[in-house]
Amino acid sequence: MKFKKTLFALAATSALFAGMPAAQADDQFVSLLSYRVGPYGNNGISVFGGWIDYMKLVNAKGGVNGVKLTWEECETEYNNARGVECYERLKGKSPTKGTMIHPVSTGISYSILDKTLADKVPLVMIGYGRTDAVDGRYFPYAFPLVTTYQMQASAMLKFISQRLGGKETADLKGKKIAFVYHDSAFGKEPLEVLRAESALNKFEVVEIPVAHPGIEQTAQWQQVRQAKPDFVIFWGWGAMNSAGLQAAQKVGFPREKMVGVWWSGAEEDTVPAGPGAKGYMAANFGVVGKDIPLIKDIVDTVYKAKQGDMKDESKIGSVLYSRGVLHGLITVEAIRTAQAKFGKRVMTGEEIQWGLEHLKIDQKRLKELGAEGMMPDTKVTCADHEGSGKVMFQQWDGTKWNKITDYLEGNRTLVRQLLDASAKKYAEEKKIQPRDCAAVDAGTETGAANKKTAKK
Amino acid sequence: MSARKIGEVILDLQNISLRFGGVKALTDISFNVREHEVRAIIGPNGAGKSSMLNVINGVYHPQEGTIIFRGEKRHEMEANAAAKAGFARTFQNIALFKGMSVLDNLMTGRNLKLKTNFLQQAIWWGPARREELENRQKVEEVIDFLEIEHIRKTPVGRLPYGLQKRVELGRALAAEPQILLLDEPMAGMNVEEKQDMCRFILDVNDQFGTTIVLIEHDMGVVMDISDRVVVLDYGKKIGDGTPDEVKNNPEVISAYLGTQH
Amino acid sequence: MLYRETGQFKTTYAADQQIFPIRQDRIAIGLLLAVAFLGVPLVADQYWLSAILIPFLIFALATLGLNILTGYAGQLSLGSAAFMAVGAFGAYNFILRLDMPIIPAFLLGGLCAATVGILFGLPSLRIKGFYLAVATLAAQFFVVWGLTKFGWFSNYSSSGVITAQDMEIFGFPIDSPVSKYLLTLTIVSLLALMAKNMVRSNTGRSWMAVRDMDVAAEVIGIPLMKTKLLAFAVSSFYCGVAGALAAYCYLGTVEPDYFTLDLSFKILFMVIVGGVGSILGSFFGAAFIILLPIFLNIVLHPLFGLFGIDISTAIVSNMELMIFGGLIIFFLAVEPHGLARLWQIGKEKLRIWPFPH
Amino acid sequence: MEFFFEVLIGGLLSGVMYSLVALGFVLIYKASGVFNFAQGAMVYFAALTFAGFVDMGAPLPVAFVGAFVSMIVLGILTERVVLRPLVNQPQITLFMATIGLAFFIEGLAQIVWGASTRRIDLGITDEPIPYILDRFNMVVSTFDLIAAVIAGALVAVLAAFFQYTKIGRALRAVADDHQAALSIGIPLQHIWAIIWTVAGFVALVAGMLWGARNGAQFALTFVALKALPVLILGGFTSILGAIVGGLIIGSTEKLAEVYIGPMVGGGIENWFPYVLALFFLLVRPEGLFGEKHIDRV
Repeated sequence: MKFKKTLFALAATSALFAGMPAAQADDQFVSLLSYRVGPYGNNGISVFGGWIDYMKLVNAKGGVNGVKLTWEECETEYNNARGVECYERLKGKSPTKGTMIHPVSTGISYSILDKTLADKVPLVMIGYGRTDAVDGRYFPYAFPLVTTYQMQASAMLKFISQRLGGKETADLKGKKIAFVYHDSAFGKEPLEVLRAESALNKFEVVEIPVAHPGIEQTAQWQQVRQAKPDFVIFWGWGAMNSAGLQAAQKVGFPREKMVGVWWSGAEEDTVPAGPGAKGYMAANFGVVGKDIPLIKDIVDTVYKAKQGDMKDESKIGSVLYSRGVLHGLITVEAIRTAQAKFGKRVMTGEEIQWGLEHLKIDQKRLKELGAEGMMPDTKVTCADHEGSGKVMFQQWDGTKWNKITDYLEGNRTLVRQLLDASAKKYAEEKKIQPRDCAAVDAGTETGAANKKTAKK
Repeated sequence: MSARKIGEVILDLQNISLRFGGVKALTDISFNVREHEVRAIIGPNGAGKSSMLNVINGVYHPQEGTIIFRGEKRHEMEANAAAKAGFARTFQNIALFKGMSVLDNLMTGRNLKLKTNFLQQAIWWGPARREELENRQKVEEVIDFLEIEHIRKTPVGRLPYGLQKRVELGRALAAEPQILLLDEPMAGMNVEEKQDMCRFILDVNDQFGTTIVLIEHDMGVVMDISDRVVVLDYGKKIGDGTPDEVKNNPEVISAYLGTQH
Repeated sequence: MLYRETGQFKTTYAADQQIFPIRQDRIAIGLLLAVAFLGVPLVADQYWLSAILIPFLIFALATLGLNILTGYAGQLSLGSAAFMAVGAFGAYNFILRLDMPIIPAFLLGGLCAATVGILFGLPSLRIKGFYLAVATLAAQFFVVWGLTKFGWFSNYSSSGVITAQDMEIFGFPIDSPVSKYLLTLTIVSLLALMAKNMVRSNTGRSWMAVRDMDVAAEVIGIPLMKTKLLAFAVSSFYCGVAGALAAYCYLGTVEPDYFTLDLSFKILFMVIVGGVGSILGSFFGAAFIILLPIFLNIVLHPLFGLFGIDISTAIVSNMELMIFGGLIIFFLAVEPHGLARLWQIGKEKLRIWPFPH
Repeated sequence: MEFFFEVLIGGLLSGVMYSLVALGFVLIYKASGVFNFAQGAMVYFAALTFAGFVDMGAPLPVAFVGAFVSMIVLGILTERVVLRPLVNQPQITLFMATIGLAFFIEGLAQIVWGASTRRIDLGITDEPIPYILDRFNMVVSTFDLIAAVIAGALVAVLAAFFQYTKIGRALRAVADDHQAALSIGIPLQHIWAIIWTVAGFVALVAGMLWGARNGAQFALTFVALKALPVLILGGFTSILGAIVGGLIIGSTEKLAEVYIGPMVGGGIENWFPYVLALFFLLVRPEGLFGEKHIDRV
């Protein structure tokens, strides 16, 4: 029967491509759930380009303590179902099940959260994803590293306050802030913290959702103009960003009073908006540009050898490219940290989980890597899977992004309350008991597994 | 001629007028149909014959007029209600379900006889299966009657024209109708096929006592098999009576001389 | 074992009405089910189960749903994904709020989808063809918006994402890929059987009658409104259950944005490629559309590698779009009944093999 | 009240953009009875091609001609490869085929030009007109106004084309009666190829304007879907209908977003036109300017 034949074919091809490890056993294989096409492909090209270039640089310099990195890309198109398929497919390619996974998509992060836990592969979400996973007690294998959306939103408020002549978030009292956001999981993530902050600090938030894909925003920006806010927080992604900047220009709203989330503050967003983007500000992890020693190093080593991943070399050093480099950098540093404990060989997911939970990247280390200022000091612990929570701001001058503030930190206490509540709710739904972080830190309990609460 | 005894008037159409926008299709037409008779509607092309059938079983809704069926008076028929009341019909341009087999077309003709609901049918075992088998039996009788056993499982779209006509008659018969409306059942057939079809129509009328209203162009056939004939021209009635009466009606003759080949 | 029906005479109508009238087919389907229920769980690894077989079954179910509506009842819909969404969120809320066992929750989720389906099917009474397609687009956008907008549906989760609760049936936990696969397989097999039963009895004949010629259908007593709305309801029910299965057995977490127009198109493609108006074709179509991208990814890289060309994943994905589009046109032009028809032709050839006629 | 008018005018002007896309649908539907779902993909393809040529250093007119030639090739290929094999198929089959065509074109566009958003600079700034801003305190975008003028000019050119050229008259004849068209002596296939080319031209103009407004990017295909409710309102066969329908959809969706949106949480712009079209269908299935269709048995 045809179906039987198909099954045979399935089994045969399965052996060919899914079951067989593609990587040498002595290489550290990294699964790349990349997206270079689809609605956000434009952004993915830079992020994954930077990431791959960094790994190529590390390999060119002898690998991670002699261990070479290998990787394979699987195109997700930013689509959850394909992300799941890619994760499962790449998992079989190496004994380490893909080392650690950065989906670079909030949706895919959610979809593979349980799977990564079951497979004991760390799920790393740098600046996106399931943010209540900062509580490592409930999410041993999930790491929303560096800064969550909530901390970022809170820091933005502080930034806005300073822009409006104040100092602390409390100085926003009586002001009006418009929140123009992508009407999706991603865009709704900071709503809660903005509402809490506005109640706490007595300012007004006007929420203006933009439906996907958001390339037509005339009505929304007319609403902004009508509301006459003191500042706009712009929370977009992909096509929505340049369209929003152009719409702001169209209604004459000053871009100097707009601050974007770090997924709205890249060259991919500002360049297509042309002159309409000048003066616009956005959050970021750190400085960007071609002058950073690490980026120069990549150009000199990788691109001179014609090994670079970016077809459009003008994007090297751009915001998203730098973010990709950071993905690579954090991956490698986590492996290195784990190697320091377990030995200079290929690390398993469990060992990397330990590495991530003891990851410490400060400016001194970054300077050694030639990446000073590219990200805030980050120190991860069992209880704190975020590690930093800080964010800096940059402004577009018409041709490039310039750093305009030092690292700012929002209202950590407030944000953590919200995230803790969310993590607890999740634990209750899933019937998970928290790990004892004191014991983990003391080394008496190494296991990263959670116990399940007894069934009722 | 029908061997059956012709009964009372069961269908009475009074002052029917039908318009499409500004075009008058039927103007003030009245005639009746008696039980068990074979009633023919004739007239040149565009005379409004098909429209008349469409009014009778509720495909078109006349602007004016009254339809009395078995003593029940109404302004217009509804297609569904007509089917329930025992009307079945064939169409001038065959209206079979082309994607389905002959058997399925005929089974569909019996849809009103099937009483199980979709859930029972989804489960199949039990009432639905029993009912399906019982009705299959009936449909096979029709298939036997029309001598189309060999094409039972063939999709109707693949059949030649003449057979399609026969299948369409079969679908109408499967419903065990009281009144059968036939719209040019013999159009485009050769002599042999026409003879077959005539035989089927008369047999139906004979064996089941089905009242038949038919539209036909072939005058010979009409005169042969019908009990009474109504003649339409330009949407108006110009004659009504037995075949002989109609044949000698001067208005009918002039209408036909002007248009008939 | 020769594929012959010589000597197999049907002596009763009941025997003639079987789903698989040829003995060899019955044996084959029996074997297939045995392999699916017993063999696959033994040999398939996690990748095959959770990345291919489970989604294949789920999409086959959704395709079946759309095929009932489009293939059998002739009503084109571009909103299948929306009905899947209703099923998924419906099931989630029944389990969350009423602490219901999963099977009834899935079925009720399907019923919710059926209700929404009837609502958006109402315009079909007045409009046809691509007019109706545009109307179903309204369903697609409106439903996704509603699920995003009203926090109640996602239990006020700040991101709008729902996480499937742990599943169990009679105390037996459904947490491994194998158990999820078996659950999906059971539900899909049963619903497929029921769909086959419906389409071979009066319900299905009425749908096809409406599809082939609605005026004639009305004249022989088929109530158009009831028939069309029933098609919408049953179709949406199937999509709804598929949506619930997607949330619980496949993805684990879903947000309304997962159920995009693209997903609706994908299901439509499965119908066209598999075979419009064929239950078996729904399975073929789902398998084809799910396996094609994976196959391309695996084959194209080495293939181009032979010529020394290193193609990017982006090009592969775009070629996939082009191949999808091309196949749709190809099937519509050359074989409107899709893979199911090719399968049938193959079988007929086999029946008379080795003689050409 | 100023705000109301501001939203209304903004909506009408973006409606013009929908009209442009809808116009392409109408042309093809009129001439060949094909409901071309791929029109949006054609807009995207045209915009990307134009921007691609510009990025390669071509001056605007050269890029325009280059993109137009590409659209001609695309139109002719579509006729050859898609329409000819599907001739005499039911409309719904053709409709589904054009969905396939849309996917094909989207993939092709991205293989040739890449997935990146490309900026199109036509040298028109997208800023409020200062005079209106000062005088009435209303924001009306310079760009949108010029785009509306271009759209108007395009419609005038098309009208002249249909009225005064031999091909144009033949096309109108085809729309009315395929048999009659044959008697003019132009093969039906040629006419189809021409009409797809004209639709390609319209797609190019729409793509350039949309691209200049929002960047030439994949999401354009999504916006083009809005042309569907426009057509339902305007009727499938009327150029005037496409224009009026576009204006209605553009203005009502913006007004709904601004005035109804806040009551239900916003973001209704995505579905509002479809639901509006749905209700409209129930009242007047043939559209504002479409021809009434009677089922004959």
